[in-house]
Amino acid sequence: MDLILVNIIDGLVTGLLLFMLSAGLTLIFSMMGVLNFAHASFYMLGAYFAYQISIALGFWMGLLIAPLIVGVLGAGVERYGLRRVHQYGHVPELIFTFGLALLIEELVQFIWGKNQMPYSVPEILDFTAFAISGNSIPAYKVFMIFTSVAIFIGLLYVLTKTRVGMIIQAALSYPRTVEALGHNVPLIFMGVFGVGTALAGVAGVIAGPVLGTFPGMAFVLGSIVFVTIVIGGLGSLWGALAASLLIGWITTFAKSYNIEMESILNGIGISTPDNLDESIFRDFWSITSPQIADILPYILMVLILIFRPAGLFGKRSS
Amino acid sequence: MKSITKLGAVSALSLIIGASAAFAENIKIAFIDPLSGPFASTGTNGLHQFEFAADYMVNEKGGLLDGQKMEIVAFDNKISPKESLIQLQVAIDQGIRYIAQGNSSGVANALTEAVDKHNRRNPETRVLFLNYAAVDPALTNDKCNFWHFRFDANADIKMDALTDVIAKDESIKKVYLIGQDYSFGKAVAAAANEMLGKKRPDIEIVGDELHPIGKVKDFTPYARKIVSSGADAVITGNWGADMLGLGKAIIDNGFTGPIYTYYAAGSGITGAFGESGKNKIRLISQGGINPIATEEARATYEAFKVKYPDGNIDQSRIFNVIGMLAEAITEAGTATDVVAVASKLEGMEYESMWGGKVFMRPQDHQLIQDMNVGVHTDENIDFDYDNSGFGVFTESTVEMASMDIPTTCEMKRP
Amino acid sequence: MSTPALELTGLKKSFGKAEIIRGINLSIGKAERHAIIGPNGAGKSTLFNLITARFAPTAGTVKLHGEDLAGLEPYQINRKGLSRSFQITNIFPAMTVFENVRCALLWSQGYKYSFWHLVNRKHDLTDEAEKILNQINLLGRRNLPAGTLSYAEQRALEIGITIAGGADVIMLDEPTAGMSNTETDYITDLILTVTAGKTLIMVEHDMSVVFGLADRISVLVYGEIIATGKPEEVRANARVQEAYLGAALEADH
Amino acid sequence: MTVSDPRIDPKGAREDEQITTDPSNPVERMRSGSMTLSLAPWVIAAVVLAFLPMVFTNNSTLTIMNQMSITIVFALAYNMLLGQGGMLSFGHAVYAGVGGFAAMHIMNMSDFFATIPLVVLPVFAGLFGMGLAMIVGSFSTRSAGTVFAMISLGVGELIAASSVIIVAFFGGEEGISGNRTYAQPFFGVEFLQQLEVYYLTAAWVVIAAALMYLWSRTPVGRMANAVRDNPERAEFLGYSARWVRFYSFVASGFFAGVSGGLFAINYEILTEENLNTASSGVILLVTFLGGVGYFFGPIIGAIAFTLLQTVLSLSTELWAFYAGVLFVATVMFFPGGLAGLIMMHVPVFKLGKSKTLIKPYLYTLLPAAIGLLGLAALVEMTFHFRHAATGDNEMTVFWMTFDSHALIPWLIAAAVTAIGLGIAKVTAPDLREAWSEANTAGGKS
Repeated sequence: MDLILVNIIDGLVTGLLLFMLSAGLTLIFSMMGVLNFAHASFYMLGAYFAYQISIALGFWMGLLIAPLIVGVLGAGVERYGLRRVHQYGHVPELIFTFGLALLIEELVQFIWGKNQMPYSVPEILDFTAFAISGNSIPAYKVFMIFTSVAIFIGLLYVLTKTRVGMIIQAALSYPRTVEALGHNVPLIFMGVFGVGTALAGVAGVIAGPVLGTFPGMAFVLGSIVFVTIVIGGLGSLWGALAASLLIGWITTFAKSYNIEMESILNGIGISTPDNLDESIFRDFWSITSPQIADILPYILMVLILIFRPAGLFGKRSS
Repeated sequence: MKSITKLGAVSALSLIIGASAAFAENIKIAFIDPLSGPFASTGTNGLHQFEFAADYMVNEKGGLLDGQKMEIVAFDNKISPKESLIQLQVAIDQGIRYIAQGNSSGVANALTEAVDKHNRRNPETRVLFLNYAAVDPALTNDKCNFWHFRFDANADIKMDALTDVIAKDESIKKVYLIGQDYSFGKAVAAAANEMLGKKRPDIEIVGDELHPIGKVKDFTPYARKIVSSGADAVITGNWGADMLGLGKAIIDNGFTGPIYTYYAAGSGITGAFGESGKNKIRLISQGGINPIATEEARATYEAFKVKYPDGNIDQSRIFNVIGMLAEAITEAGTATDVVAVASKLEGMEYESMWGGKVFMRPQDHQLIQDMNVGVHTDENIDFDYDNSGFGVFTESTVEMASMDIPTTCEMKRP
Repeated sequence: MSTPALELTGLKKSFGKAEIIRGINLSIGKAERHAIIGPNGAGKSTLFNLITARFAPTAGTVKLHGEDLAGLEPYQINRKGLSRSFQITNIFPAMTVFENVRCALLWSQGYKYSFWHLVNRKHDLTDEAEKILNQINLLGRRNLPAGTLSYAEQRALEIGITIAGGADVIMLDEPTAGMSNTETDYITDLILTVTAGKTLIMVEHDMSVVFGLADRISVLVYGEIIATGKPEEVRANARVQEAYLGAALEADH
Repeated sequence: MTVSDPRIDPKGAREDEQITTDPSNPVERMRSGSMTLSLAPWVIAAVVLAFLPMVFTNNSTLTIMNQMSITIVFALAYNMLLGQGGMLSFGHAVYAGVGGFAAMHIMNMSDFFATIPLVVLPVFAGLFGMGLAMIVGSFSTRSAGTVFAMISLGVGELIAASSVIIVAFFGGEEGISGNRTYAQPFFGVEFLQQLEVYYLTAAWVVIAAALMYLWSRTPVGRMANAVRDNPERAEFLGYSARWVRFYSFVASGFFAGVSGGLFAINYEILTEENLNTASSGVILLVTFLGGVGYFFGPIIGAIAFTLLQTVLSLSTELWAFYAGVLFVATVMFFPGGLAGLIMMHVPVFKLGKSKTLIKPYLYTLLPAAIGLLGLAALVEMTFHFRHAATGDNEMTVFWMTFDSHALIPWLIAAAVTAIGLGIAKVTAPDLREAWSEANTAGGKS
């Protein structure tokens, strides 16, 4: 029972982190109709910049400055890259972001080398906040939860309560009309892209010390962010939140409990074959939930796409 | 159009390949390992150690035979079996007769089969495969062949030594096994189960699980289970980012016991663990670095540090590869007749500067050597890793580990 | 009386709460030229889309040659001999004019999903496509990408694609929309020639086209047909005068 | 708003890059007009392939050419989806991989394998790739666009992940290996030597490419283009867009499987890397680099990329960096890919004005190339300066060896870069002018 509580907290941390990435990605998507494959690369850049800044100015300055740099870079990518490719259509746009992701990974290796960076939790947060039957919850995790919730509330406030937010929401759905009303839509696009990537940057800054700052960190997270927003429904912020938390908890619980395929199959009335060792399905029978925890989101996505192509909260199918 | 492009491309290709095939007097070793991509750091560090060892142990002492120099030719296999096979072919075409590789048993497996086939199909250009780090036991058991020599202890031998050490520690009652879900991870788990069962039947295996390799973002849930299981010790064969992620998560979430590992040192990992891993991370390896085994080794390491201030000698067996190969070539009196060289290599007894005698067992071409279990610490460290002040200090040694471990190898000699 | 080419019974369509088509009963005989007119927003295009299964009806049935079309996909309806054009030009802009027509021929010529015929070797296809190109006067544009044609030419091509499949019921959605007078005359003549002997159902705003072409006219206002009959009858109908002309005036000003 | 819909926006795309191999456009009509002319490229390709081994006798060149051939077949199969069908797949490696694994298992069924000649093995591999494509295609081809792309990503990840779990079929991390020489000898040839394998692969690449080309000329192949451009219109012409996509997908799966079978013959081992998302990504890069708008685009892409991967990586560790730059530059500036670049010149040739371009090209592209090489040298030097061993100051760039810690080489490289790119910048307007001159004078381009 205690472990369940611990798992809920861990899953929440994972889910919220994922949400910081998927929120930006889904904003960018609903605006430009482009799945930005390089989104996780901006997350990685956030971590590396923050590491570099933290050496000189400490963790907190890194948290402040690194996302700004990432956001400016993101805006630059929109202005000088995507906007140019946009005229060729959606597929080249998507492929552009795909190539960009590869290039950023190579650039990071070029600058920082291939080893993991010793980027770590600031000392002020390096203690155990509380423990539940021997399992300690580090203070940094509590900090992560609060930061991501704060960012979500801030984002929601800006989008729904401010004039800028109204214009953005309108521009998402009716770019031509908004343009006709005298707003600079390309500027809004650039801004939203910048903010979206900056959000990814924040995620990188706070995840870097826990999940490691290394050149493969974008790749590990990259496709799962897509899976999240597809499950949630493309373009839906609430969907992104729900899917992020769902994935966070599913993967956490699947890893925490050894559920065996054999017991599931037996449970639904299929009995174990006698000569399992010789059966060609032997590997299938012996699958356990931790083994497949991280591919569960993909299974979920494929099922959702088959039966409800619009995703959990989505309004349109594509 | 297509044909013309292809023609142009291929002429450029043969130019590049041909240009590097011009010299033949050096004894060349093809180093086929990842030099780009996610595993590049391990590969590059290995390459540096090979290059340094060849220069320091052979070339600066006047070379081999009639003054021939030993040259390491680097090939980037991007840790892909397919690329490795292409690069193997390129290396053979350049007249190279010695292939060194270590990262990934999958690649080693592809290479050893390809070398075997090549040597059977092309007796005039036979090559030897010097495996310095791939530890899948099968390579010197079911899949052994005459051309393959392994200079690292295989996973079973390491586990044998590791469990010898654990068996002596009475405070360990519960052990948790966790590893990557692939052949090597499974081999580690199987060996641990079997050997602990034999040596310490009272130890309870409280967890035995595999996680997807290279896919886990956050190891926290695994760490929770380990802590909750009440384990006194953890054994893992993880490497790379999976090692670091798992180790950090276990420590951060309140585990205090020893974590026995295969690969938690060097390549940034020691640096990244730093203070948090002190006295917790244990490592099974060969070669005495702290305390340094011999004065010769100290001089070697210091010379290495001058050349690579950021580098580590974390695979001291590479020096054994160069030393033993040099000796075999000298004894055989030829570098081109690889069968003669191989015959000298098998059964060779060699005095390693990293401590102890090593023996290339002729039955399976597995090098038998002393195994050390060390602890991650910053005390009494002569040579640290990653310039972090932390290194691995040897706590116990198993001499000539698994000298008589059985092998299923049926060696076919030409 | 023989089975009508197209028969609509109690057809209804709602989007959310808004009922756009409110129960339409209409029967169109074989080889009849039938025009549907009505003010903007009366639901003419929606009606077209209901008939061709672009939308699913909320209630009612559509029968083609006496056969219920419920549950069929657009391509299945097409195979039964009903072909349509679109209000907004809907061609394959990247393909050549010739390819556009040839693609439209493939199914009806029996090639289906064949991967054992080479289209270039099939002279029946080439000849038939060129015959249609000749009919729509685009033979000279044969090898240009369709997207580079002028607007009127693209409309002509669209008609060509629509008739190419040999369907006997042709539905044209505002074929002359946005055209100059000369262009309109040209397209009207074209429609007359290519649909000879076939059932034609068209939505049209231009009254001169309607009265020049149609055998019968239906007037659709707010999702209901208020009158159906010969042009002169409809013209004389008081309700039409009132409802249609009134609404049309509103829409125009 | 249509989301990442793979059909090419008719207004946005340039005319020259969206016309697929089209029999009725003037260039190709000329060819298809007479039998001999349309056969010519194939005959030339076959003859060249037959004679290449006499020019390049060493095994490694043969190995690399085999690798090219495998990639060519795979990239062409991929382009049946992306270029001709407008379906963007992120997991196409699984069809090649599963075909290859099946071929490997057949190789290991010694009794059966001994009764078939090795040359037909790729057919079996193709059938398995096709079978998998039929299963997956039955639900993934319902729509194109994002839904298709994401299903392909999901299925790709699933199969790649199961390759280490389902050991019985995929052999885990070590993969499955076999021995091609156990097949029934084919007219006495046992395929012991690389040269024999080369001829087998070369024959297959010509056959597969020809079949795929012919496919694009069949009714279902033509309708694939139609569905890509305008699925709705195609539906109102009697074709189910879904079934057209399904047929393309299945055919693509077959040829991908063939490439997997060729892989199995060449390397005699199949591993997880044949299935993973990285391989799927690479084939996307290869195809796009070559150009999706033309049938021969993927062929050029496969050749260029294999050279980058195998040959450039012998010369520099940074090859992936250069590949990334090349790729992004291609998407940004030449979305038609290398093939588009080549086909841009067709109108000029037809106008007989190609000569007027030689000089401006020389004046702009040559300095630009030199400048870019200078830039590459600077990149290499920076890399060496940062990451090489202390004391190891000597480095070699473009066959010149020098001290990377001395000032002079830096100055020279910087000067070469600045001057080269500077001249190119100055002469670029002339080139632009010459280009439009060469294109417009004859009227329509």
